[in-house]
Amino acid sequence: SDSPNANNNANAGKSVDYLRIGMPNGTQTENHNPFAGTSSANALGYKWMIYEPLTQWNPVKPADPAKPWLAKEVKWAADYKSADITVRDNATWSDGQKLTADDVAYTFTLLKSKPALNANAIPFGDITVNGSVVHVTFTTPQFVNQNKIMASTPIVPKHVWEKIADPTTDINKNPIGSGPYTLKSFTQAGVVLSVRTEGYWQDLPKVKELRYTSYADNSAQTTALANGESEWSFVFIPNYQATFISKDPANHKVWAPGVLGIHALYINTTVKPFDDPKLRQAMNMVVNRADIFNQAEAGYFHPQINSVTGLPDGAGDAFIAPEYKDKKFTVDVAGAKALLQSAGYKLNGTTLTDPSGKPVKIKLSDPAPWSDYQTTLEILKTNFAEIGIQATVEKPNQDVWDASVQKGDFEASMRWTNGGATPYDIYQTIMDGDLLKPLGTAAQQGNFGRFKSPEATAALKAYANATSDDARTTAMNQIQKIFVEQAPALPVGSDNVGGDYSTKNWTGWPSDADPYAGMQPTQPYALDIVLHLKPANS
Amino acid sequence: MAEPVLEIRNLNVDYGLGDRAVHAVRDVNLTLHRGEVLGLAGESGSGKSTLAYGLTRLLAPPGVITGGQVIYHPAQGSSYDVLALSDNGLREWRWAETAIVFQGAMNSLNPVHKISTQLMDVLKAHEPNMSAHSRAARAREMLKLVGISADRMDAYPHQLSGGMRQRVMIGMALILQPQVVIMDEPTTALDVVMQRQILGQLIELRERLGFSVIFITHDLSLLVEFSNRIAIMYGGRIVEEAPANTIYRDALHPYSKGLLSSFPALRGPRRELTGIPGSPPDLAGMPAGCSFHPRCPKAFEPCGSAIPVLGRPDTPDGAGRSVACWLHPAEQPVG
Amino acid sequence: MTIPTSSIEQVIPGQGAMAQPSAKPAKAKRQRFLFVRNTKAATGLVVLGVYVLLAIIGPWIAPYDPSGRSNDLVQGPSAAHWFGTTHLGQDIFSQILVGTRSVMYVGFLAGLIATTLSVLIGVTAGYLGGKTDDSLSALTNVILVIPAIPLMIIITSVLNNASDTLIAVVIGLTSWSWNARVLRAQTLSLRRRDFVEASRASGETTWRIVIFELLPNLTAVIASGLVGTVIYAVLSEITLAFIGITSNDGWNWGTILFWAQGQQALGQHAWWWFVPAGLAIACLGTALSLINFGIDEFVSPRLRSAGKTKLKTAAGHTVRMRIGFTPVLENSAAPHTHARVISTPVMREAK
Amino acid sequence: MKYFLQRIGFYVFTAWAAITLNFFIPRMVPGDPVQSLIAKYKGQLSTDAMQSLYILFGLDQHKSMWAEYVDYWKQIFHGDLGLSFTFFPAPVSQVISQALPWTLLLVGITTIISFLLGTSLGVVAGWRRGSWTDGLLPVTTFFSSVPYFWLGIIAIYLLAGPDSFFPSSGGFDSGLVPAWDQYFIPSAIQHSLLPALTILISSVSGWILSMRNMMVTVASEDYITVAHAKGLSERRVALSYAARNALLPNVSGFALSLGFIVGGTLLVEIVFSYPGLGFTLLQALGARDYPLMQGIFLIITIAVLVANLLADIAYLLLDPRTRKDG
Amino acid sequence: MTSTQDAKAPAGEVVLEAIGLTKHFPVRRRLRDLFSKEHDAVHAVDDVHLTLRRGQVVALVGESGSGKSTVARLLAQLYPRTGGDIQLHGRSTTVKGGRNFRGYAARVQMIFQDPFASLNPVHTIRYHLTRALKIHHNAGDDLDAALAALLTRVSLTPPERYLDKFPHELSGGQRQRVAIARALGADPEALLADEPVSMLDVSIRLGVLNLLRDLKERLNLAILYITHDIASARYFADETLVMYAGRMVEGGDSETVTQTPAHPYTRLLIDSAPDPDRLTGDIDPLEEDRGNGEPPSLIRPPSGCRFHPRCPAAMPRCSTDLPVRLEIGDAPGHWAACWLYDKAGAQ
Ligand SMILES: Nc1ncnc2c1ncn2[C@@H]1O[C@H](COP(=O)(O)OP(=O)(O)OP(=O)(O)O)[C@@H](O)[C@H]1O
Ligand SMILES: Nc1ncnc2c1ncn2[C@@H]1O[C@H](COP(=O)(O)OP(=O)(O)OP(=O)(O)O)[C@@H](O)[C@H]1O
Ligand SMILES: [Mg+2]
Ligand SMILES: [Mg+2]
Repeated sequence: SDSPNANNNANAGKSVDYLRIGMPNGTQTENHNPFAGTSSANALGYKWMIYEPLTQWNPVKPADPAKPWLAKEVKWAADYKSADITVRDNATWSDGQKLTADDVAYTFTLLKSKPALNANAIPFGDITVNGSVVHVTFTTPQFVNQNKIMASTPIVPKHVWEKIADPTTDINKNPIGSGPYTLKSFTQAGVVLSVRTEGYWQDLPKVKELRYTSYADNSAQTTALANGESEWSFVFIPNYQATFISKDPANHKVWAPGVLGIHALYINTTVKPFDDPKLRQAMNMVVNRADIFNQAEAGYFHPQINSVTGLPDGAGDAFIAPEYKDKKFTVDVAGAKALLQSAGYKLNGTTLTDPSGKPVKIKLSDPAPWSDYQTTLEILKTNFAEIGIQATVEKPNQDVWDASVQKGDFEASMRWTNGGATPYDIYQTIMDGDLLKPLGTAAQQGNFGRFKSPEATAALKAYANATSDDARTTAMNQIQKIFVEQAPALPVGSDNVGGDYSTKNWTGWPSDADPYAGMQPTQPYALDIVLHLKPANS
Repeated sequence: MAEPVLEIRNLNVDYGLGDRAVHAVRDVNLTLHRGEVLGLAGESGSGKSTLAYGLTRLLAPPGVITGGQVIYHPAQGSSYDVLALSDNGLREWRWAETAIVFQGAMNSLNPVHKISTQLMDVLKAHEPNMSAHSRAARAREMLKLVGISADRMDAYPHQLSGGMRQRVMIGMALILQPQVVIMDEPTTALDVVMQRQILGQLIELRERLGFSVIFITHDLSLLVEFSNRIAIMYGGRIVEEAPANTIYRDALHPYSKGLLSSFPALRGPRRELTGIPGSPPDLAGMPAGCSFHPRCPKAFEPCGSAIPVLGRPDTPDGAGRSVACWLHPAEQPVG
Repeated sequence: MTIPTSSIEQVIPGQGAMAQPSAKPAKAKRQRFLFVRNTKAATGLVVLGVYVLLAIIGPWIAPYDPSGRSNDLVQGPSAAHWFGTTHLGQDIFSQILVGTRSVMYVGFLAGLIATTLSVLIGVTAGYLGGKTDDSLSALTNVILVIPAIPLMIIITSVLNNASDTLIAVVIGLTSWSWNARVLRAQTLSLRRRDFVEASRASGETTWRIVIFELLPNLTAVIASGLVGTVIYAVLSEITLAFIGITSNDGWNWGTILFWAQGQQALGQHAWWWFVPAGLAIACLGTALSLINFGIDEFVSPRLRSAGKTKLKTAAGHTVRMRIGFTPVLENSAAPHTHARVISTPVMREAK
Repeated sequence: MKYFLQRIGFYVFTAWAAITLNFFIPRMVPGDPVQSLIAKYKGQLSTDAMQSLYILFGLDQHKSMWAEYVDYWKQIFHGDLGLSFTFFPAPVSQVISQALPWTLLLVGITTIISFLLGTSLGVVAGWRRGSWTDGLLPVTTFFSSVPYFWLGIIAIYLLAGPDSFFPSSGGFDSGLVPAWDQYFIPSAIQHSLLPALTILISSVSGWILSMRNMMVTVASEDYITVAHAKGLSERRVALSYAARNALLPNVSGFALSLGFIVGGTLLVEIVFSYPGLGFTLLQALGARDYPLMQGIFLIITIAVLVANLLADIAYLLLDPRTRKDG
Repeated sequence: MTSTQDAKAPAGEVVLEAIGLTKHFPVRRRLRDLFSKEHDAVHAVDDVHLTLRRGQVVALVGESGSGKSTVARLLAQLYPRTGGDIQLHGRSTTVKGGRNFRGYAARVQMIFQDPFASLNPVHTIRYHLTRALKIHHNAGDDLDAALAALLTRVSLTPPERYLDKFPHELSGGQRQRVAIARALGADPEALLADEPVSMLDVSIRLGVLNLLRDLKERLNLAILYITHDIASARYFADETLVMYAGRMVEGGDSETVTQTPAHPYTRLLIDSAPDPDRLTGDIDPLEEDRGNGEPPSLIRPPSGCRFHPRCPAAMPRCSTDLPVRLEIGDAPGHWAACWLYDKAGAQ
């Protein structure tokens, strides 16, 4: 039969040689453009099975050196304003052509010339090729962006892409990449990739076929995971023990390592009396992060932040300043009360009044549909009540919320920070004076709380532009000190690169014991994971 | 007198059940003879239509027949009680033996089917062995009989004028050559000119085909002109029955008299019109005794207490007529 | 979404056969009681009454603060929590009780707004006719054509922090068109009735004719439309809340379902989180539908499910009342009333 | 004919007005697609990406509303609906064309079945009043008062599961490619059963009720009595006389509901993750994807109008009275 | 009271006069008409002359669709007229709405055919009558007394028994009396009665007609009595006018018109009326009617005399020339629009 579905059925009796990956991203439209954030290739993550980056970087261990991938070696200049990339010589495109340094250079040139595709806004300078070495320069130091450039830029074939009239609006119908998989079929509900037969530069994966399914929403995805219809996904599962693990305790697993990107309660520091760091510190002291972790984040989703620096356990460990090494958040109501008293606040029964005698009230807001944030706010509300701060929870709709947060028209709100290879992104999002916009003007990039601290701005700049590790460490310690003392935002939990998976058919997944990669199926390291998988019954 | 074709014996019809029932027809006795036109008159709500539908069992819920018999004498074979027929028996009897023409022809014809379909439906149901071709031929023939050209066969009811529709209904009623045709105010919606044309045609057909007609209307002058015998109904009962001329000239029941003196004559001397005082009775709360007595100018003491029986009056020319009035107590009840 | 299922409305589109405000007109006072005597309407009204009562006293009798957290996370129904608890330990019974008010408020406010609009537009179009009719009908049709739920979603997101009132207004503004069409058709048929013409001939002004002559005759249709839109509004509000478009604070049954779905209650086998709200909606909807049936039957008594339809004949058989075959209860020629034959004629001439 | 032309004028006007509204309404919505996208990916998409997205979507250049409106009409006449933001750079027409068949098949077929079933039951219930069919009404009314989505969720809970015959989501097995073959079709049917059942249960009662009421009304018409008087069989009277006439007013209701197919089933599609148009619309709404929203609204509008046109034609065929002059 | 008791008495003062009254209802245009200049219209009423005098009843007789009701509505100013003039006490009046219309309505009132439909089912008799009085400020100081007087005038006594009833609680005859009372509430000079008894039962028709006659005499009203029952015109009206297909065909005093009809159509009408004195079965299909008994299309009415396609006495001239009013001469004021009586043309 010439039906595309024929072999699907033929496999029925045999052992499973495919992996079913799911994402709760709704219906998809055929779009394999690896640069478009809106493409199905990006939403489901299969672009990383077709296109490969130059290096593989493990966000769970951000300080570890990146693993060479399409690049045999990447040499950065000390000032991180240029890099020499030696391209591997045994890689081929799925149409049989060899992958060369020209392809890498072409990819960078493409990003440089098309700001629409340059999602990380990398300031490319000159890009030159010398044999198998690509020399790239940048207009500013790229220390904090190094992995965005090397480990999260998909390299595309020049011979294919230079024929595309407008790469920004092309859906890349027939994707040709260097990865071990090629596109087999696309439907709005799912994508099937099949493994290449030859020409991949390393051993082919054991998984012969990747079947991506896009579920309508979290609930459908969770149901599919619980049923076993889906074997790998990244989705928030409320009460995951009951909903997911208990359905097959031997095989259903969740692993959610934290990364350098956090979720925090942004406080608008222009609103009185919250411009007072003492008040913010006191608030920070009563946040019950364990409750939030367990009730709002189902005990896994946003790993609880313990370090007072706001850096997550594990991924952040390497960056914590010596003075804060063992300083952990604890709920300390008495301490907070004492602190407030010393700062001139008075607690009359259940109401805290500021030095001017006004009761302290705060409005916490987040969009209604974000149930974990909503739950977090509910918990924060009761936490703050313990020191007499009256909090109310508001649920504006998402657009309104987004606009008001950017314009500084809010009192406090749960939001995420950017993430990256270093804590720089976290602190920059919260404290960078360069991003500071007057109230009423949208601050798109960060510093929503209008935190004004020239020292923090300078330290952040110093970190990004430093040319030595020592200089960087000094700057980082300085940043952390300001963050801890000023408490511009109250860190709650970290982002995770987690995933929900099943070991029923495939084993070899990363874990606490062997954290060789993150766990999200849509990130560059997903390919690394697939390459690690082995059939369960072998 | 000719032999009877339909005998109604003590027919009782109620609307509803139990205490709240409306007794719309009570103990009606009436005989239709072969070939005659029996007129049924009476004011609105007196039960004329109920009687007609009751004897064919076509009353819609909540109508129920609470008693009586309707004996039918077919042209050949033995007589039977229509009210005792099975559903299928009744279906066979309907239209083949007794057909009905209703007041509004527009409403009697199904608006979504061609008139040919509706004509042939009857044939299909009653003469299943007939070929489609001969059915069509028959339908065409009937239309011609009532003066409609055959090319209107495929017209829809709304494409015909009121008069044509009524003719179609008459044609349809005669298509199986029934013994009895019941006509419930067949021409009230029509103009006098049209009315006369249609009735004229009907009388002609009756002479040719020999069926009997029960003709219902409250237009007494029309009735007197067209029927052989007239029965007058009041409050669900028949109060007088007599040959048309007799009633016209000498009605015995005060109600009949009143009716006859309430319409003006077009010809002849202008006569005095007296009419009937009062208003029609409420069937739900019928007065005791003779139901007409509250309006009756000649009421006297038995009228309020006892119901007069319908029977041959004690007048000299009482033969062949009957009346239910204490002024003319019955010598011999009918039924 | 569900199209309100009032038969009056269903009947309209095919011009002609419509439940005329009965040729035998509303037996005004006495019939008003008759309406309540209709079992369906009565049942519906009683249930609705309970809901209204809960809407009023719900927040007071709720045993817990509906948002209050406790340590009983996702617990099934128990003596302490009749309908169980949520992932935050909130009492679902209290949420249902407190939520009733919002549902009823939005339902009825939206119903009132939509009904008012439909009366204004439908009756005006129907009565005035001509150009006014053409343009109002066009407007009605355009609104009818635009899908309502997406439109509501868009409009509610334009208005930030949609309060219950705003949501009700939005629902009201987007859901009048069907009733307006029904009312226009009804008005058109009423307009040609003699009593309208007669009051015009006697010199009444146009607005008086519309308000005092036409509207009272449309009450059944309007009431039925109101009830229909209330059902529709309740379902819409709950749907909006379910997909996360909701008022700032406060609870309604849709919010409960929203949280239940967000927390994948059924995946956790927390059926108690889903079931009460769904049943509450269904019962309210059923009650309103019953009232509508009542109205329909009131307007056109034929629609009443035939009361007693099985009869016993004198011979002891059971027959059913049906069209075309009138039941015969007794098949004997014996007379029912006994007319007397007077042996001695009483002769007396009346005065 | 005259009737027909009048109707066509009506359709043209309504289409114009609705399309114009469709153009302006989404533009009233605050927020923009980029913000929505960033929020949607909640931290997965860095704030740096924002500027590149504005450029990508062409939102960095400002045009007057009027110029956009004119462009919009030009596009429509060229059959071009623009590029979707959510699925950038996929054309809207592509997004719609892959979602539409699912909706049409699932909801279309279900609506038709519901209409046929409800109408037949309504005929029986109206014709045989006082029989068991009267008990049907309260039950179906109850079900029709339940929100679709709730019924769907409960159905998934009770009927779908790892070992169940009913899949809980999607339009077909993952791994299959839409094709007219023996693998895909059964799978698609299997996936559609539960959503179809849900729609059926909650929509059928409306048809039963309206048909019943029309039957009751028609049953008291004179021509029904005449049909009985003619001695026709019960079947013939019930179907060819009563039901045939009672059906007429329901035809336009049916047309309207056909029109609502596209827009009205949003929630069923959401609950069952059905890859149809309603679900796509919700995504578009969430993402402030104007071109996609407009495209879908356009389709819905056209669907409603076409359905009404069909109803008009059906009326023309079913009711000779409207056929007045050729 | 100055009214004349006898129909033959000299006519009273002219109240309302219609001169050349014409009404065409436009027909919705079809596609093929878009290109033609002519607009189709129903010629419902053409060139009607009619005079209502105090204390006199004028009957307007004709078959269904002949335009009788249209004439009444035109006279009540419920329709704008296409042509002609309506003169109230010799003054031309055109009122469209507002105060003028009220003023007109106070003098000319209309009674509708169907007493079941012309009273609003949701209002009591009291409401109907109170409105009638109040609109025209005839209530005076004592509303109750005015209401009682009104009901007594139409013989609904005692008034209290009827005041708080709803229309459905009354019989047809009583309802028509209420409708008449409502018209009288305006204290009009002219009453336009559009088939006031055709929907009533035979036995109660007479009562209503007698009431109208009584009112005419007592209140000196001018009454237009529209009917299709020519016999009742004879009985009730002083003057009878016959209409056919939108045009007047014959007129004169009632007795003359009914006993010696001149126009072939009137003759057809009278011959068709049921006559109890005729013998049963003695009905020949009318050879007097050449058509099938149906009136012509009013959109494209026949040229010349509108009756000519059906007329047994039609002459070639009838199909081309519109007949004018011609005196018959057998009685004063008896005329017919028929070429048969054109002495000059016959020669
Ligand atoms: N469905 C019903 N329920 C209750 N009473 C009814 C019903 N139908 C008819 N009636 C009553 O039965 C009585 C007889 O009605 P019927 O229709 O037989 O009168 P009729 O003599 O034919 O009058 P008309 O001349 O107006 O046709 C009336 O008083 C009427 O009110
Ligand atoms: N509003 C209208 N629009 C169009 N045509 C009309 C209108 N009213 C009446 N006609 C037409 O005008 C003609 C005269 O109608 P009218 O009602 O005056 O007749 P009529 O003599 O009163 O008839 P009937 O005896 O049936 O009451 C008819 O052909 C009718 O169809
Ligand atoms: Mg009758
Ligand atoms: Mg008229």
